[in-house]
Amino acid sequence: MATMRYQQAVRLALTEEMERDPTVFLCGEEIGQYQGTYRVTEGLLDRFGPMRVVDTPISEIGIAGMATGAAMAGLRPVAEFMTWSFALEAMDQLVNHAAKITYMSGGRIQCPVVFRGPAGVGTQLSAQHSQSLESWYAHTPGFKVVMPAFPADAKGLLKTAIRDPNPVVFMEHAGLYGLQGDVPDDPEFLVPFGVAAIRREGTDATLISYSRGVHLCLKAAEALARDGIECEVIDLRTLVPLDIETVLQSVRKTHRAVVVHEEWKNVGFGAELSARIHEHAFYDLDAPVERVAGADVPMPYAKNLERAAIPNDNDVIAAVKRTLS
Amino acid sequence: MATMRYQQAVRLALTEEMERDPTVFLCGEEIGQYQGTYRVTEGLLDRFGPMRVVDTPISEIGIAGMATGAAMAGLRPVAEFMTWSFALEAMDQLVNHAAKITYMSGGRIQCPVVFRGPAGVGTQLSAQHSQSLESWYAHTPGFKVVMPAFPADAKGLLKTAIRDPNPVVFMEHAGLYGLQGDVPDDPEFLVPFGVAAIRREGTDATLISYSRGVHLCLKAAEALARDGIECEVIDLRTLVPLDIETVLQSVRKTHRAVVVHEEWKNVGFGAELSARIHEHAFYDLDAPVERVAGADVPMPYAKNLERAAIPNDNDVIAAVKRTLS
Amino acid sequence: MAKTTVERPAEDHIQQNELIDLYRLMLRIRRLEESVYRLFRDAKIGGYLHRYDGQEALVAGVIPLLQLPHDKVLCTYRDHGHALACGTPAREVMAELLGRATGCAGGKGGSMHLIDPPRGFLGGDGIVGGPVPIALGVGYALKYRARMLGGGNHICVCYFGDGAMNQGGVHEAFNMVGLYKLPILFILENNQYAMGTSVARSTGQPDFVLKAKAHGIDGEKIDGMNVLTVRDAAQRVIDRIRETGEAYFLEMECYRFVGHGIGDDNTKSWTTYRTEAEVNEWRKRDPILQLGNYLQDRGILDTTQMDAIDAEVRQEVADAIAFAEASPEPPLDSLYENVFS
Amino acid sequence: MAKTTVERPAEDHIQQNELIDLYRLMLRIRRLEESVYRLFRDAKIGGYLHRYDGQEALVAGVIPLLQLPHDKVLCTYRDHGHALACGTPAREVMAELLGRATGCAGGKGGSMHLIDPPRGFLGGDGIVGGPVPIALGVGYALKYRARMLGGGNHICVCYFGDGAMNQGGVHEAFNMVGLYKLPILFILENNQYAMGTSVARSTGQPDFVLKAKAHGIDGEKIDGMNVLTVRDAAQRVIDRIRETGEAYFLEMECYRFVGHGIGDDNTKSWTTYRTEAEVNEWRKRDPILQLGNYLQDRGILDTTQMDAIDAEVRQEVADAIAFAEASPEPPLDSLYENVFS
Ligand SMILES: Cc1ncc(C[n+]2csc(CCOP(=O)(O)OP(=O)(O)O)c2C)c(N)n1
Ligand SMILES: Cc1ncc(C[n+]2csc(CCOP(=O)(O)OP(=O)(O)O)c2C)c(N)n1
Ligand SMILES: [Mg+2]
Ligand SMILES: [Mg+2]
Repeated sequence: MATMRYQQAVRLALTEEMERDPTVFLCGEEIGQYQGTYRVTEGLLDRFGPMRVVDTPISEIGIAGMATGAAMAGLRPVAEFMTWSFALEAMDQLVNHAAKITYMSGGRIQCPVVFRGPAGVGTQLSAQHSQSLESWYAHTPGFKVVMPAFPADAKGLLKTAIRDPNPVVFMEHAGLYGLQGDVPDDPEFLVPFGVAAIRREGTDATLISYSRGVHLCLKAAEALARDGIECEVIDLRTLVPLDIETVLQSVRKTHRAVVVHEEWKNVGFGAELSARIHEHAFYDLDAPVERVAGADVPMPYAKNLERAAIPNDNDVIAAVKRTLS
Repeated sequence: MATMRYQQAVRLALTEEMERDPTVFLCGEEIGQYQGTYRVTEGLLDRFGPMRVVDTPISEIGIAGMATGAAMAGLRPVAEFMTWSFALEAMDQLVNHAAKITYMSGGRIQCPVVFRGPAGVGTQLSAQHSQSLESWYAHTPGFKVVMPAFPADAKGLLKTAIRDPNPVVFMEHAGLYGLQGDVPDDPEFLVPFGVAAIRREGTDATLISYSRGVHLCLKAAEALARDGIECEVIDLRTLVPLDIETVLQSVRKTHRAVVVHEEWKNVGFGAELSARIHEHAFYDLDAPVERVAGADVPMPYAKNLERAAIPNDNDVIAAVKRTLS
Repeated sequence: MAKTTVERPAEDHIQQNELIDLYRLMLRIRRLEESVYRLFRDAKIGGYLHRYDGQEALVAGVIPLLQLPHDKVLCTYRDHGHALACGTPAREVMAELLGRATGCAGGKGGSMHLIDPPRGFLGGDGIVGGPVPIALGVGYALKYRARMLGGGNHICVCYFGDGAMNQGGVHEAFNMVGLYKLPILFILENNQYAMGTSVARSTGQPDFVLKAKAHGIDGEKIDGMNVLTVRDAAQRVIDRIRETGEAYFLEMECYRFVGHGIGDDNTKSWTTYRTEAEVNEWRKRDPILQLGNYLQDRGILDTTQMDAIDAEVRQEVADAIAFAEASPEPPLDSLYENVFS
Repeated sequence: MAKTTVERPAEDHIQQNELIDLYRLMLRIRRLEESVYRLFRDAKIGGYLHRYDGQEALVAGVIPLLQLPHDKVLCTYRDHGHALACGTPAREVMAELLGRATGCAGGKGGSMHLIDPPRGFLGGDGIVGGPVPIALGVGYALKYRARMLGGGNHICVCYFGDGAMNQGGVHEAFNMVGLYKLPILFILENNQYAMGTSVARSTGQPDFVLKAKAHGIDGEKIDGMNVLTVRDAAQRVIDRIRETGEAYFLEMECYRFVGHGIGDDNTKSWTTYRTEAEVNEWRKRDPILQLGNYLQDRGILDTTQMDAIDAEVRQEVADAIAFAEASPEPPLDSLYENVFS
């Protein structure tokens, strides 16, 4: 076990898997010579050389196609989007190619590719750079969608992603890169997909989130505990596959649920969670499922407006109280 | 009032608005000389000439940018995607440019552009050509999202779209192009956005849908009526803005709701509808909101599999019965 | 325009049996294509359907020269000929067109998504320009295998249409291929039209070879109606790509004899964009006709032998249809299979 | 590399006061840019922040020649200089950088999204290559107005970086502009690097003019460090575009003196991709220095006058900062405004 930052945990997963499997290679903008925009890939070019750490032009369609094609030809590419916002340019390659080739071929071909990079909001990057769109990817059959909240998961889930024979959308949160945590050294430490983690036990309400939203929930839960309200906090870790069972079990115990994410609310992943919880646990609920999510506006630049557009722990607290009232 | 096909109603709206406003022009693949892939724009090149009916290369990014830029410069472009699946290539121009420019500019600039074209499933076009992704557009702040189910609405909503000062995603259903219906001749016949239509009154359950899903609902409602079950059928017409009030009023009366769409279920628009109905009418509901939607798989080619992947009236009937049991 | 026999390149050492094989392959493609509209009208085939009639030389002159399955082939939705040339049995092609479990994609792909990885055929693609960024990745993987994993000097052949030259993704991929120097043969199937849009009406500058060169990929334009010209050029550039590891761009001028697809299957819709006279002019350069005349002129095949080949080929297509029709649909419970591996 | 004064093109009839205006505009941009890192470090500016130091000639030599607001300007996220050149007051630029209600985008856009439609400035764009397809549309609208609505011969000027040349959307738009023949001046701000990637490391073929020509857009490459060269070429090609209605591509060789953005603001991060010696070499060609020497050599300005201009400009920047800091944040209830018009 070592203490390291989330960003280092991502790097460790990449390093270990590249050591382990010579078919793994990386491609993306500024990942090599520049050492990575967020320094995630620092040192990897020196260590693995330019065939395995490929600096690309600013060509998101090209990057997505390069990774998808190489995966179809039997390698295990890990492509970085400098931020997930730029993946908008590659949507056709991602959705109409990577996600579908296995199905369209009747299973004749595998596509073991990982698309990764920072997502998330909160440093005044404004409208074009502040969106993660995990709901889009979760909507599209053929992608696994992974959004770790802690360093250990960042490592263990990324290793699982690289070994998975399917296209994986792996979204890091730029605002979590500096987060410290204990991370197992074991090179066989893998976190399975589709298994949510209960980050805090509680009896009065269930908070369900992923990525940075989990930290909001934990903060809110602590504050609520001081008022005697005990929240269970569930970290989904993977949106696809979704561990709905853990969620339902908890809701059947607490009878109240709040789903939390930073992304836009309208048709966001929270809508799916809300719909499913109601579908499967309607008669167990004492109140409708609450959603706490980003404001449905393109992200404004001004600090005060940005703050107002992003959910915070007080919003979570208020939502929990609504379910209790 | 004249009887015409849905596809002709779209053409009539284009023609009338082009007659009325010299800043309206069309661009897209094969819309001019070839007379339109689905003949929607037949005759318009002859009538309005090549400056106003612009045949483009197969360049979806270019088409989206052309329309967005022209709108920013004060024209009213109507861009056709040959099918909405190809808009995947233009996602950056659509989402990061068209949808956001008004907000990013603090309202200094308008972007009165319409993106239209056929969407929908059901003729064995297989995986890459069978998706509409309305949930993606509805998720993105800055788009209005319109999906007519009838010829009259196709006309009236498209005219409203062209006159709207904002980017409008206007999705026709290729499977409805042949549908006949009465369409007002009045060149000032406009159907407002954000006003759902009750297509059938009922007391026992509310069916909520849009586009071709409405026809499924009507068929199911007729069948159920024979069993004495009276369904109210709501045609949303526009997903953004959403007339949630009409939905809630109906649900408060019937106490049961089924949302229906052909698109993938997971994080589809039905999830948002379900979440909102539960949020606002939880205590009025006698059963959880049911969702009937497309199977969460890339669309298979084989006829039998495709049929199984698309919801039908029996699925709606079964869902209504579940809410009643 | 009026030459009706191929001119055989001087230095060509092709064997007579290879010539006959070329002829047979082109005829197999033609006869299969000729059968599909009827099957569509009988509602046995659905979706979109794009025929290769007139363009057969582009696959017959190239694919038999490859080292399949180590070399890889990618193409567009107009892919029936490519599958046959890669060795996918007509039965599996036809069963896929009919959406049967025995199809080369298990019935899930259909006409636009034929695929046969064990034979090196990585598939058709319904998105214009779509295969080109994929080819960049496949080419990268081949170079990677050669450099890092002890693989041989294998190449990727990627086909796409003149319309695809207007796709941004194609330019991104070309540039990256030029930058990384990858073993890819790009084949532009310039059949003069993208649906109803002629090349002149879709490009700001019609010299496609220049567009490739602008990204650092060398290339040339050749006559795609003459299978021996194609074969000769292909042999030369395939050798060069294997040797240098660098991509090459071959623009092949050709023509599709029928409409763009089943929605454009009669001369009425053609008249919006081309004349019957133009079609007839190009039909005189039919690659099968040209090679047939050549074989006859040289005494390699006589009419009886050619009729026998045609009978064989027609029999193969009939057998493929019978096989497909007798094959089961995919089981309903396979709907949710293959979403993930 | 070592010329430190501009060479004035022979046929140039520029007036002395215009020369002084050019100098002042470049200095205004430079002084404003020099002020922003401090404001970022003081947490008054957030997000990304890209300076134009060294590239001033590209806007000063072009934008004052335009007929704003009828002509239109589009550019990248490196847009502070473009806004100033279009006439947006420094106060409104600075207030936008600080996210204030008085900013040119009401505080909602920030550094990358300066915009000023009443002055013909249609804005910066945070997406590499993003403004080029938009320019296609703006250019189309200008031609449409001229042909259909009685508008004048106006043009669109679109700036973008060397890195953007690798974006597919740029190629799609170039081709359509070449096809439709639109009145657009494309200006490639070739500052040698896209973040940490040199041109040589990102392109399969480094002649950018050829890439434009491959789509039917004529062009040339010029020295972007000499504002009079820029001005001369711009005047010539702007006239030509107005006359012919056809697009033109100007590659302007230049250099950014500071890092790519605030995340790359010290020489330590530079060393991954460029040397201090290289930066210093280019700094000798500083466009402001070159024009200053020229003005002095010709006796148009003396040191005292130049100092006075500098003092004025510094005062303007200080005033802009004071204005911005005194301005209110956007009201919280404006969060949901402007999603729709
Ligand atoms: C991105 C995209 N846009 C539009 C289409 C619709 N479409 C299918 S084929 C085609 C024409 C392509 O022409 P070309 O590339 O010349 O190939 P050809 O059909 O002539 O073989 C079009 C527009 C598509 N499949 N993909
Ligand atoms: C599509 C896209 N990909 C990546 C980025 C991240 N990014 C911002 S600026 C930049 C470098 C652009 O270089 P260049 O075009 O040469 O312009 P310069 O910054 O040198 O002015 C990159 C990679 C982006 N903004 N958009
Ligand atoms: Mg073609
Ligand atoms: Mg640059």
